[in-house]
Amino acid sequence: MTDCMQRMGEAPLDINALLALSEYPDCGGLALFAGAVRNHHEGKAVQRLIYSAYLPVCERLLAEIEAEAKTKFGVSYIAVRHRIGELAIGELAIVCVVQAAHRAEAFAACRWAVDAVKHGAPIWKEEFYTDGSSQFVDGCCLHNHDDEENHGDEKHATHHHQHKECA
Amino acid sequence: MTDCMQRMGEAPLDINALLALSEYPDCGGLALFAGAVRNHHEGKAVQRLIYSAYLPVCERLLAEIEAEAKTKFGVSYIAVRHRIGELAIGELAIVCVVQAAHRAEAFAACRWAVDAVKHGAPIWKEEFYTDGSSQFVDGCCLHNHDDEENHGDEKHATHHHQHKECA
Amino acid sequence: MNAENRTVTFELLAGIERQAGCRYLAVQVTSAATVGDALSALQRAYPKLHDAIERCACAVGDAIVRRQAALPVDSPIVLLPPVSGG
Amino acid sequence: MNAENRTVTFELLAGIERQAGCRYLAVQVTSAATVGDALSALQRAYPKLHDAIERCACAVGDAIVRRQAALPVDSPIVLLPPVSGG
Repeated sequence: MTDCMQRMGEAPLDINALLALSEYPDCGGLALFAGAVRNHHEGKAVQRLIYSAYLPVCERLLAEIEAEAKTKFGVSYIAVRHRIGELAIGELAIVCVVQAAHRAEAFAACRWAVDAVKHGAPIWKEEFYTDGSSQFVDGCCLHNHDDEENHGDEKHATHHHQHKECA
Repeated sequence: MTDCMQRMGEAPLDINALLALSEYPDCGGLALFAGAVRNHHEGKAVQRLIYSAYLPVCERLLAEIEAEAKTKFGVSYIAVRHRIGELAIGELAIVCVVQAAHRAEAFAACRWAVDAVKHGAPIWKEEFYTDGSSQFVDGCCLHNHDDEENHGDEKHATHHHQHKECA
Repeated sequence: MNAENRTVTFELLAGIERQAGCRYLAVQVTSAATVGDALSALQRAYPKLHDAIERCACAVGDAIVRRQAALPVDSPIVLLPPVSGG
Repeated sequence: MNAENRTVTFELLAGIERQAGCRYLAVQVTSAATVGDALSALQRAYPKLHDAIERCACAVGDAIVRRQAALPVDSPIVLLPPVSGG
């Protein structure tokens, strides 16, 4: 499932480098999502942020998400990338490109893959506000997914869907 | 509703020129769809194609689709472009870029706008096959939309949903 | 009612232009006729185009017009066959 | 059953590292303990981290491990707090 490609890194994300239009002449639809750093969060003015990650799981997971998207939606090409390190407002944190024969599966696979990264990849956003304060943004519990496969583990199931950032 | 901008033309579509990441620092999500010329259609090998259009309606409609997407989905930025003239395999026929605060509305607006162009804009695709033959691709009846607003016009309602290209 | 006749010009695009072999066709209708009446006259005058006309929408200038609409004064009625953009 | 004690090291990332004020913490557990047992021991040893630990997933190397999993032999258990990527 894994390969040698690096899907996470500190270099700015380059949308063009991820397009593969000429390589897939059987694909009529390209769907892309790019997540950019916003200048506000819950009423606070954001100046910049730092993404950190646990890379061993992230790299494996992103490769698996790409592979699963191909199988699940029958798409020909998918590239999922996430940046780490310090990002300014408007810079891209995540890019997902999907190429498929038709637009329906391209949109569906792109949306699914972005959701899978947001909910499943151990990546954390620390926001730095213009008032000098900073915080790790409240996130989405990873072990919910574990619990869903294992209903005996009731102790942790109560966390399910209580984190607003998971939406 | 209309403006002076040209949304249809013979120049190749440039994805980068349509991104407006730095202009909308309040937007965290960018969704994009690009429709490329495929090398096959219903089992025939496509060599190239020509898009023609009735521009007076197309330009008005694309501007209206952009405006309606902003209202309907609350997105900040949308650009819909369609190319006309002769296109080679892999070249882009349509590009739709949407920027919004969050990804859900960006995806929804992008998908809606692309569907609206495909179903509503008077644009025609003539495919040229490697065997030397060519044809106008069977399409989607525009006046179904008219009929839907006017159920008294039963004579034409029978065409509704009988064209497979409309999906 | 004034039943004076007038000429209505149709502009044919894409597939229906190809099928007809020409860009413009004209028919005579009464001046009280609607777009739909003119379409019916066109279908009677060119029976081989009957089904293709049935599948067309009509535009005048930058607007799609319904079959109940009054005839345009000077502009042709543009016939828009089923679309295949995107 | 061999109730010999051993040391389990936890690596704390992101918010829980910040809250704990350190990157690594260690607890003693029996060699038969599970990941969940070690987490419970960590919660008892650091009650101010109890709720934060509760919200963490655990990883060993490149794998997410369940609380029922056996303890890793040499590797630390990496505590992954709620995620906020994308």
